[in-house]
Amino acid sequence: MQVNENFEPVIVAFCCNWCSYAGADLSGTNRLNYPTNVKIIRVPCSCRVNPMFILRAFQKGADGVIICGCHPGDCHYTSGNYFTRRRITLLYSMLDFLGIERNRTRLEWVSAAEGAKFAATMEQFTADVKALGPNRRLEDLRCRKQ
Amino acid sequence: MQEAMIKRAKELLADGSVDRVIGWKRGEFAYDITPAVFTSAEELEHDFVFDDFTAANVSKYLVKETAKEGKILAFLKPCDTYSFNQLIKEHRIDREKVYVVGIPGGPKLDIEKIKAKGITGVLSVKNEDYTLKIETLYGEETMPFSEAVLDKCASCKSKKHVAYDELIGEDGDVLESNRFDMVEKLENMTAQERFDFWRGQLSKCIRCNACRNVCPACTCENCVFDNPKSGIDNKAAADSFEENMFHIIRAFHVAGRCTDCGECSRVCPQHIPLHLLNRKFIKDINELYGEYQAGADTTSRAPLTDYTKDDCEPSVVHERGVE
Amino acid sequence: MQRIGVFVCHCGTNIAATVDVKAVAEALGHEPGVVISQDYQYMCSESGQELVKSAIREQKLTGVVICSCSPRMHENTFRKAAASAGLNPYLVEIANIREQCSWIHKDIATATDKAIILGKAAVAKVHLNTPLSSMESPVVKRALVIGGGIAGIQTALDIAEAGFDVDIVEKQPTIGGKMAQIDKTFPTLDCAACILTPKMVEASQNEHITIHSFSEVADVKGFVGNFTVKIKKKARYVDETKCTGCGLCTEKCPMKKVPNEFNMGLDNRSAVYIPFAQAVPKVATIDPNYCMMLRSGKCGVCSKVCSAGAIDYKQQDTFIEQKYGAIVVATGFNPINLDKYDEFAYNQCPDVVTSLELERLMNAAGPNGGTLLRPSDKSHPHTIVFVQCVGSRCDDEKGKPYCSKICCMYTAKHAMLIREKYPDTEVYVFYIDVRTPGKNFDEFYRRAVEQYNVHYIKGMVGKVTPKSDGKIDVQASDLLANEQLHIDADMVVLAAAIEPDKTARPLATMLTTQMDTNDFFTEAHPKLRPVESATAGIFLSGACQGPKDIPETVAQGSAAAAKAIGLLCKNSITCNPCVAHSDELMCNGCSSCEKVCPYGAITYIDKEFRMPDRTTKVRRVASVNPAVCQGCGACTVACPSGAMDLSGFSNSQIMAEVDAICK
Amino acid sequence: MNNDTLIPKIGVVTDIRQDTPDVKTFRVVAPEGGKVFEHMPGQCAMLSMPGVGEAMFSITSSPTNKEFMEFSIKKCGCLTEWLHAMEVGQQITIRGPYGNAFPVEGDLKGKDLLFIAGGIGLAPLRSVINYVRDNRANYGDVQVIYGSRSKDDLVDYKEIIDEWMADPNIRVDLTIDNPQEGWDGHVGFVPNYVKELAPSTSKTVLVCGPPIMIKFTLAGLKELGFTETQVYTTMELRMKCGVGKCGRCNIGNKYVCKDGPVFRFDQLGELPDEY
Amino acid sequence: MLKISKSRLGELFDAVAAKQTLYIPTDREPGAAEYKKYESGMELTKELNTVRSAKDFFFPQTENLADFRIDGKNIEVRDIREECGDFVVFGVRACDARSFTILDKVFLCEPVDSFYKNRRDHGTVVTMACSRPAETCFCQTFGIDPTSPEGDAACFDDGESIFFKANTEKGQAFIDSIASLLEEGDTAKLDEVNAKTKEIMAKLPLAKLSTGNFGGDKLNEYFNSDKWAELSEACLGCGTCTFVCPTCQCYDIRDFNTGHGIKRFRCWDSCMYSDFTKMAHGNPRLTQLERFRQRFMHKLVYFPANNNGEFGCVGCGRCLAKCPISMNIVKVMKALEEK
Repeated sequence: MQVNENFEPVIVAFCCNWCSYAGADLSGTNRLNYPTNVKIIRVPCSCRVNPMFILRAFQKGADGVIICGCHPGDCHYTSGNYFTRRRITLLYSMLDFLGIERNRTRLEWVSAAEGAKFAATMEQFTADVKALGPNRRLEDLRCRKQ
Repeated sequence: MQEAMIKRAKELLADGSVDRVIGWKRGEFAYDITPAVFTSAEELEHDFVFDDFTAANVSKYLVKETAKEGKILAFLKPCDTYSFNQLIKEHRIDREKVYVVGIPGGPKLDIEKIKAKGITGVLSVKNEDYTLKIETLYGEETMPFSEAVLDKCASCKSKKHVAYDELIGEDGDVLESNRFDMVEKLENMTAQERFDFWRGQLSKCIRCNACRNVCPACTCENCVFDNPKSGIDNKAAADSFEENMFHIIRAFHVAGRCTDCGECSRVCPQHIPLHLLNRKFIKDINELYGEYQAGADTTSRAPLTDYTKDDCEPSVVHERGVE
Repeated sequence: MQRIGVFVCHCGTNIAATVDVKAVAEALGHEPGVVISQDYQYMCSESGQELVKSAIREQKLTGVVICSCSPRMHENTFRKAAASAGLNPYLVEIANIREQCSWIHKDIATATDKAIILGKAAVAKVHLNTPLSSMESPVVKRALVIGGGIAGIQTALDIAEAGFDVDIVEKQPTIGGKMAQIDKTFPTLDCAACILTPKMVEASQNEHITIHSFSEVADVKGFVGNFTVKIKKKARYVDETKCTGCGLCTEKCPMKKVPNEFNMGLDNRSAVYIPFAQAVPKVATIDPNYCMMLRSGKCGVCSKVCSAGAIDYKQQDTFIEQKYGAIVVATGFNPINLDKYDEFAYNQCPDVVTSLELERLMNAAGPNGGTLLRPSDKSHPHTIVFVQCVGSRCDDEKGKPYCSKICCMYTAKHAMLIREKYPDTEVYVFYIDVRTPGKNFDEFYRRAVEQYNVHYIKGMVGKVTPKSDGKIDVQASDLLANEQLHIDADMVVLAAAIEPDKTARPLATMLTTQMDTNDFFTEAHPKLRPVESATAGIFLSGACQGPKDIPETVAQGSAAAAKAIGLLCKNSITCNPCVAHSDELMCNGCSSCEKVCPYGAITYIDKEFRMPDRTTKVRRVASVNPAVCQGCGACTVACPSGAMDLSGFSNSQIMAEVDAICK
Repeated sequence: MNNDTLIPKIGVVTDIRQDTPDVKTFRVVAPEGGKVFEHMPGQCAMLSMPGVGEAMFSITSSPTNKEFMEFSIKKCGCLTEWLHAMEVGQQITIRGPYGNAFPVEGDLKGKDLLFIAGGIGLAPLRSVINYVRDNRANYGDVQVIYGSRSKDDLVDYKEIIDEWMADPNIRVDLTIDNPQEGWDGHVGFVPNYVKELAPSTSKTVLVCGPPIMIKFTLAGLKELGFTETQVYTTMELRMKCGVGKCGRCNIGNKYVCKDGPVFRFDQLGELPDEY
Repeated sequence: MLKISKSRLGELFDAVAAKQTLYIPTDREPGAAEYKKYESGMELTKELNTVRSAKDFFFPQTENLADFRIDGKNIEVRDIREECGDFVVFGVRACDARSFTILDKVFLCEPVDSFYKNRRDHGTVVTMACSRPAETCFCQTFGIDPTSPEGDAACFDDGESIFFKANTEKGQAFIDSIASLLEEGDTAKLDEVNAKTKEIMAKLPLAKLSTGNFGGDKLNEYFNSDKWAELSEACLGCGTCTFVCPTCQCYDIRDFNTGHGIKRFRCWDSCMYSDFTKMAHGNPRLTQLERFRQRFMHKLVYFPANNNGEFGCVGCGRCLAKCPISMNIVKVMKALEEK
């Protein structure tokens, strides 16, 4: 696939309040740069992320969606991210089954201490999505910017 | 079988064990059978039918029926008993108000498959030793029974009744079915091929909601797609909503709860193989979290409300097979 | 129409250096509903807050968006400011344009664009914010401690010390637990009974402590601050209030062939018994499985000899119900059953014993009065082999995957005590590793090796075979010498793994607390909340949470007490208002949400609904207890109908943010 | 291409009046000033805020008002909540007029008129009352019986007191459901009050209010000797198009949006009971 | 009559498609045909009819009515209507052709629906006579002759050739535009085919079905019939029947927020849906019984009452074939008549 240098993907990142959002803050505190394409939505726990939100983001024109939560076993709510893992695995598998590019979706465990990992993950993910080009398979044409 | 069922239903009505019977009612033609509730011996005698076309799963009607007074006799095929169990598990059916008579399952016939052979003007369909003798306006036609079998029956998962109060006929076994073959075939395609396949199929959707309304797992008081408060309500087949939201979310909502009864595909006026979406979830669940058959019992924990600490990471999706 | 105020913070140059804050304020001023959009040097400063407050008052704002640092930093600051200006604090949203924007980006144009989008998302969200108020839930000033071992006793004493009533429920006839069975304690070698029994007495005499011995928890309802617990008092056929503990009945009881569980079955007791001399309560208990009167109606000796008239053969199990504000679980541990360890001949040879059995054999109150004799022939053992890690650190089905933690130290203690008392006895210890982290632990172990010449051999015992001459052949490998050994032993002591008490699992279900796969209770956070369970108001004390030695157990018991006291001190609890709630009109009662709730906050009620046609219909619907819910949101996704939603992070709010970002 | 009725026009809200705790009256004019369109009393318009919703409201101002249209709207759903929250100067979309009107230039002409309204039911009748007042010579006696739950729930109370009650040519009888401090008028339900007042059966009646009130009022009127052909009412059902095409507001073969909303009771009687 | 050999039909289609958009029914999969925009090489289906009706061409499932832009308190309405390009729908059956007459009565009566009219003005309907009616056909109940379909122009197939006949000026213009490809032909064989079709028509299982007991005057007779409960009992409340029906025209108007404006669109709605008449404060059709009754009363009573006795059904048989529970207008008619 040809990489369009000018293509700036819209990337939605859902981050759990206790680990990943704090991890994102830490990467800020440490001045670790990652692309501006990433916009974070704070949720209490990764298990709050309804598959509906992910599809909605794609419908409205997002090019990539990443979900970040506490590492398994470290969930603030003890078990939330275990449910997330199953739900999101199945959803991503379904999207793959429907022929949606795999690199548009991702789930990462980022702890509050992993500012560097957060930045690196976002860097990589943005690059992956950029390489894929704009999301055409899940977008709603009505929402495309004229 | 039909006679035995009518006889038993009449007995149970007569001795007051049940007040109503849910089964199937004869139609205008050989195949247009309607699920119906019978309250008298006369109605049963006159209209009750159980034949190669009584494919409809009546389990979901029990949600409505058991909310009423009195007890109802339900004739359930093996596949229907799975739906029944799942509904019991989700507290949608009052078990006390149903008397379940297990009856043999299919394979049932699909009139659309007969018509797809170019056989039109069907007046009657007779099964003679697994050859269908079809009387039409344009003369008699024959075709092998096996070629007219409903898709859902062709990949039957079980002949075993998982819930019943009594059985008419023998109980069967859980089958080694080939039901995941098509899913596997799709999995082995490239992402572009899969996309093209599904875009082709799902874009046929006219959002009649038949799949949802017939689905025994879809018993929400108010479906998210009808509820303006849900934020994803959408009534019409508008742009790519069906392809990108409706069918995916619906499949996700029934994931781990879908018993694979196949009604969604059976009723789809556009012949979209919707069951493949559900089967994909079932296959994934089986492979990733251990074999699970929704509706096989009424107590086990559904895979999406359960977890183990050693569950695989979603990266398995990204790593497997071709893209 | 919403009246939203947007306040963009420069944070000195922290934000303003890479984000054009004026442009952000300008852009957000055009968003629907925004009536005022300002920027300021330091929003969090006194004067910055005043800016927000006066705007709330003057502009009659219905929502506030602060574009500033992370909400983890100042969300509370701005919520308080809003509240003081008369705006519900939950109508404030923060757009994080420092940590997640200005600090990570260098290009002013793109960083400004991003800040605007983050601001738009916050504006979109705040449109849908609803005023939330924290619910207050009263706290019952009484605690329940489940388990009367050293952990439970310590917890109860500490709570009582703080002036709160506390009940101990102990399933055995006496409190004391495992520690009461232990002879000496490591690393100080002081007598366990000498330090435990005063605490037991203290507990029994404390006016704030009620001991329900020979009792079990039958049912738990309610939630933090307001649990209702049903306690089953098992029939002991002796009126506790009358029995003086004189022990005459136990002497006179003709049925004397009952395996004595206190001595690990190494000797016998009578059918009516007091477990040990210092038992608390010191009250007799009749064992209905052996009592001839209860079994066949023939005997009645105890009744005749009891001058207090305390014997009551007709006694029944009774139930009492009590309300508690806090519950501490202290159900402790047991050694695992060694029936499956045929290689160690535990079931075949009486001289192969567990460490706890050895404690009793060496205890002055034990079967041999403190003289170490072989159970088989009461002879003095000259060679004793200790086998470590029996069932601990095991990958197979028989054992446990974890380290039982206490075995290394108590084995060193046993070896040392034996060598001290019987210098002619050779002691071998087969170990995989010797683990001695703890104050004075390694010194203790080294004393065993260096001072007492205990033979520590790194290696596995392969097989233990009783021989016809009464000796026991211990076949082992010495990993360091790389050779196979055979030792003719007189006794073999197995350091059996410990496991949580069997009653813990059903209890966890009643308490809706989490357990790990080994049935140890899971703490709310492994590092930061080690004595709380994830379920609010339930605390963990002692080995029920994981293997622990006595000092750790006591420490944790006190810590759990401190947490419980902290809760009981409050008259009411302020609940986090960002909790789940179920729309009963939409809920279909399918139970999916309940299954994923880690806190047991969701119950089902049958609710009557008025239908539009004026009939009524009873439906099962989910009901969230806001005092228990912690607001994770797992239920909201499990719910297919969308009936379950989370205040503060509602479906519509999150989707509004998504929409704003993707716009 | 011709204008299509489904494509709305813009209306500017120039005044908002809080009538009762849950009723506000909105004044709407065209962006260039003046009314967006002309109408007859009883007709309705579709108001909408794009993205929020669209719904049918009766035009409460009289056609004789040449400057603006008014809508009295009760808060009861998504759109109405939005409308209640808006501020003066807000634009909304408007299309219409829809439906038939009270036959002010037909059967009602020259007749003695009795208006009976309950709560927000005054909104459609207010248009007729003011039309009649402005064309007073064309009609006989005019009497208004209006009731509400409480004094605070009387819509357009100020206009009723200041204008109608001050008008010697019409009679106004007010009632509220329950006694209330500061109310020395009649207390009781509208249907009972109607019976009490026993108006002359020579009058033609226009009634509007909650269904239950209409039902009992009609029964009361019949007791008094009125016939169904003398009584008009106006209906409300879910509507989408406003022009009898979208298929949801029918009662039998009549579409409320097109054949209604004004019906005479004898006409309604011929329709199935599905409203 | 003018005709063209069936082997040259492709040429004819190419010629039509060169001038305007042409839609023909073609096979989507075995047993399921749909109208598709003609591309060279595409073949006419052998199926009797398409799964979806031809109403889509004039009344599509969704269409944009207007766009709005909102800026602060101001709203801008954008009329996005455009003059529709000319198009031809070829191969419409007699039943569907009649459905346009019915839809016209709804959409072309005052106030005229300009969206519908625009397409109607620019569309030419070329019908195709039937020769192999199915058991589900009952168009004759509604006085439709499938061997002589309405439409702007009608085609007839005698097995070898397709004959053309103009019914309207637009139809004549269509035939004129392809005149160079047509030749005069003998209709003897066609008459035979038609006679045979009529024989079959008489033998159809539903041939006896009559509308005699229905009409605008039957409101009270049927509205309160106790049959409705039984008939509607199994109804799933889906919209299959309404969506495949060529005459159902209920619609909904909704707004969609695209993130940079509001699109107001019209979409098909179904009176079978539970929220069809739901209001903030109640629903006049509370249960499926009322909704089910509405659909059939509308077709059999209300519509004829308002349209000089014309019924709201054309007997195409789609609902018979597609209803998931096989409940349909035929069963309803028969049950109501039983009394």
